[in-house]
Amino acid sequence: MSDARTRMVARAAREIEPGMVVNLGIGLPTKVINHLASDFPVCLHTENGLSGIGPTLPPDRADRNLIDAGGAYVSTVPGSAFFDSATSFALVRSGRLDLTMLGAFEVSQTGDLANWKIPGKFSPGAGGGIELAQKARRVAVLTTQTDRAGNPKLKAACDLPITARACVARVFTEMAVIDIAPAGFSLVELAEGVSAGEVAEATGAPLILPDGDIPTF
Amino acid sequence: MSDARTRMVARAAREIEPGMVVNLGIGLPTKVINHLASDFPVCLHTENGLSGIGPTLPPDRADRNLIDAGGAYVSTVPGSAFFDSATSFALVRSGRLDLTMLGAFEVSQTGDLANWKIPGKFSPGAGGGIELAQKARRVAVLTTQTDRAGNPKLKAACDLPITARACVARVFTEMAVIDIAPAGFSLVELAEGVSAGEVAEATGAPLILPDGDIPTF
Amino acid sequence: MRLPDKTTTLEEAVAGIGDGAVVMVGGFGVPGTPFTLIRELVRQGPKNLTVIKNDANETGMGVDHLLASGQVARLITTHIGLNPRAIELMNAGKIEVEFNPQGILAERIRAGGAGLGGILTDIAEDTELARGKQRVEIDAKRFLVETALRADVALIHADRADTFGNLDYVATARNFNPLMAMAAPRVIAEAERVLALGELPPDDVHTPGPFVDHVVELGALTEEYAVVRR
Amino acid sequence: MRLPDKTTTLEEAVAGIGDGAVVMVGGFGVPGTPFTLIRELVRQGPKNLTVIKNDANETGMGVDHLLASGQVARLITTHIGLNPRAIELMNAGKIEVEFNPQGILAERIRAGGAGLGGILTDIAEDTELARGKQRVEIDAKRFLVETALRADVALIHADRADTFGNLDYVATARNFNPLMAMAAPRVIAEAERVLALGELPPDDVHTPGPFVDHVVELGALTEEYAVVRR
Repeated sequence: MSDARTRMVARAAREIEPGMVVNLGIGLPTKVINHLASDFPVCLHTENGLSGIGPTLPPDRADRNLIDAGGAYVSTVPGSAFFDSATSFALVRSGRLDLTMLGAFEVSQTGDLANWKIPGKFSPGAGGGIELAQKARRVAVLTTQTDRAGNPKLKAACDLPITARACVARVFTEMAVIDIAPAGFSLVELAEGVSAGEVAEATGAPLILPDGDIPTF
Repeated sequence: MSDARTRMVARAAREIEPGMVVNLGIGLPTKVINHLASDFPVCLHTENGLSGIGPTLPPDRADRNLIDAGGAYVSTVPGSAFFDSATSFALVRSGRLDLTMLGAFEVSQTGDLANWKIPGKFSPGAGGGIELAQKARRVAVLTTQTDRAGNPKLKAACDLPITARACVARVFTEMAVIDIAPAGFSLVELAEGVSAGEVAEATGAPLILPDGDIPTF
Repeated sequence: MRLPDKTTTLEEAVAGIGDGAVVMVGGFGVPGTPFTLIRELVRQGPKNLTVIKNDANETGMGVDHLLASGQVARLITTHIGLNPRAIELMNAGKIEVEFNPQGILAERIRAGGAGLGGILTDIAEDTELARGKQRVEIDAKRFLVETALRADVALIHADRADTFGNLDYVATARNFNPLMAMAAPRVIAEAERVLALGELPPDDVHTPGPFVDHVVELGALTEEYAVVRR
Repeated sequence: MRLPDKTTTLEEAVAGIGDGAVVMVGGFGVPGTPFTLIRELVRQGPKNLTVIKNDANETGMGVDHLLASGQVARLITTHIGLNPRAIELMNAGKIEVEFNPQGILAERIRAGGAGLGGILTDIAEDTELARGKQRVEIDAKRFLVETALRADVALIHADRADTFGNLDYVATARNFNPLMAMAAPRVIAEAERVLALGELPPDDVHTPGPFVDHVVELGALTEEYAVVRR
C-alpha cells in the first residue's frame, strides 16, 4: 500500500471512538484494524456472525471455520461471540452498530452511496452492504478520490444504482477528509502536501472550504 | 383422580405414535405423561422453551429454573434442548408439532375450540393456546363430557370466544372417544360401562354412531 | 483491541428510567424474571410505565410489586391468570391490558430487536385478538400485520455474563430474555455470575455483548428466585 | 420416554429430492457449507432446482458443482461475486438469480421457519431491489413486504449432532444454518461428529432436534472443507 493510502487508513482509524461497535467493510476499510492499539476499547463486528474480531491471521495459523465477511481468516479476542446471520443483521438494523466504514464507487453530495453494481459490468449482488449503509449510526467511506480513469468518485449525484440514500457522513481519501454537510461536500482535513485546490479539482461537485487553517493528516 | 378419568388419560396416551413431537396442555393433558413407557420414542415439547420433557419431579428434587408452561417442575431426558420463546413457537407454527392435547370449555361439531375466556368471569389471556390449537398437525382435546352444572361441553357451536376454528380432530372424555368428522361428532369408542345413548344424551349436538360394535376403553 | 467493560452498580444501572417509560421484563413465571432489577425500579419509583412481560408473576413477586406500587399504567402480556391483583386492576380499569398470543408477543419483540416494522401472521385471525388489525394479502392468502415492539429499557436476568455483556441463560429461564435483550436501546442485565472476558465460550453465548448496556452482578439470591408456588 | 434416532446414510438422507425442488443450502463461503450433501445431490441428479444460499461458493466448490452439472434453474442469494460461473450463467440467461440484502434473506428464511407469512422492513426501499414489492403503512411509515421463504429440503452442516438431531455449529460456520434448519419440512444435517443422546449440553444446542429429520455423520473431511482460496 502506498504511503498516501496508509496515511488515509491511519486517519480513518482515529475516527473510531472508545466503546464503539464497528463494522469494517471489505477492501481498504478492513486495513483500519492494523491501526488500532491492542488496548483500545472497541468491538469489531462482521456480518457473517462474530462480535469481537481479533487480528488477521496468516493462513498457516488460520481456523477453517473462522472468516470475516470478505473471506479473510480472522481471530477472536477475549469476550468474542458467534451468532447466526439473522442475529448479526438484527444488531445492524436495530441501531447497535455505531459506525461502519465502507468502500465506494460513487458518493453524492447529499450522501447517497453507490458501491454494489455497475450495470453490464459488475453485478455480484449487494451482500450485506445495503443494511450496513442504511442502518449504521454513522457511515464513513474510504475510497480513492478518483477512479482509475481519473474521474471523481465524489459527485453531484450518483450515476450508478445506489446502495442507500443520504447515508454517508464522512469520506476519507488519500487526499482529504470530506464531510457531507447540509450544503454539500465540505473539506475537513488535507493530506500532507495536498492543496485544497487540488482536492476541489478532483471532486465532481462544489467543495466547501472551512474558514481559517485546514488541519492536515 | 377418579378411575374414569385415569382410564380416559390412559386412552389418550395411546394416541401418541412413536417418533412424534407432542405438546401436552395444562391440566388433564399433562397427566398423559404418566402413561408413557420409559422407552417409548417420543419428544415432549413445552412452549416455555424445552424439547424433551422428562418425568415430573417432586419439589424437593426440583430445579428452580426448570418448569413447564403450566409452572410445574419438570425434568429433562438425554437429548433435551432449551430455546427461547420465539424458537419455541417457530417450532409450533412451522408444522413441527405432530400433536397437541388441550383442555376445553367448549368444542363445536365443526371442531372449533373455546378454552381461554369466559367473558365477565375468566379473562387471563390466551397464553400459547391459540398457536397450539391452530398450528399443531393434530389437536386432541381432553375434557369432561359436561361442565359442573351438567351442560354438555360438546355443542353445535361454541358460545364462548373461540381459541381457533375447525382445529379439533378428536375428543377424549371420561365417557367416550369422539371424532370431529365432516358430518359432526362421531362416536369412536366408549368407556367401559357407558352406553352410546348416555354419551348422546350428554352431547349438545347430534352424535353419529358407527356401524357394528363399538370398542371400549 | 479489547472489549469495553459494562459492569456497574444496581442503582446506576436502573437510574434515569423516566415516568411513562416502556419497560420490557424477561421471564416466564419465576425462571428468568429479573427480580432484583424490578425491586430497584420500585425503589426508584418511575410512574405511568408500560410493562411488556409474558405474565404478571404471582402475588408478592416480580411485576406484582410494580402493580402494587401503582407504577404500571399498561401491561402488554400473554397470560395473567396467576396474579389476582393484575386481573382486579384490569377489571377495575386501573390498568390497561393488551393480550397477545404468546408466540406472537415473542415475534413482535424479536421484530423490534431485529429492526423490522412488523411481521405477517395468520395466528388468531378468527379470534377477538385479531380485531382492528391491518391485513395484507400474499398470493391470495390473508395475513394479520403484527407490529414490532420496542421498549425504552429492557430488564434481563442472565445466569452468567461477562464484563462486556455477553450473556447466557440456563434451562427454561431463557424464554423472552434474549428477545428483549435485542429490543431496547438500553438493556440492563442482572447476572448470577459475572465472569472475566474470555470465560464464556464464544459459541455458547446466547445474547451477544453488543446488545447489552449495563451488567449488574447479583449477590445472594433473594427468596423470589427460588419459589414456585403452585 | 426416549428421543427417536434420526441417523441414516448419506444416500438415504438425500434420496427422493425431486426435479424442481426448492433446496436451501447452509454456509457463508466455505464455513458451514454442507459439501458432502451437495456432492450427493449432484450424484443423485435432480434437475431444475431452486437453490437458496447466501453465495454460490467458488469455482470447483459446493454449489458450483450443482451449477456445473446444470441442475440449477434459479438461485436466491445475496452475493455471487466469487463464482465466475454463476455470473456467466446469470448473464447468459441460463439461470435466474434473485438478489436479496443479506440480512433480509436471513429474515425471510427465518420467517419461513417461524411459520410467518413475511416481514415488514424499510431496508432497500430506495434501491432497485425494492422494485415491484408490496408496501404497508404503519403509523404513517412505509414498509416493504418481504415474503417468507420455505424450501422442500434444507441441507445443513453442523459441527456436532446427537442422534435425535440436536445440532451445534462452530465459529462463523453457523451463519444461515440454524435459520434454514427451521425452514423446510425435510431437514438433512451432516455433522462432523455424531454424539450419543445427552452428550450435547441442552443449554448449548443451536438447533433443537425437533426441526431435524436426518442426521448423517461425516467421515474424513474432503479438501473442500479446509480451503479458503483468496
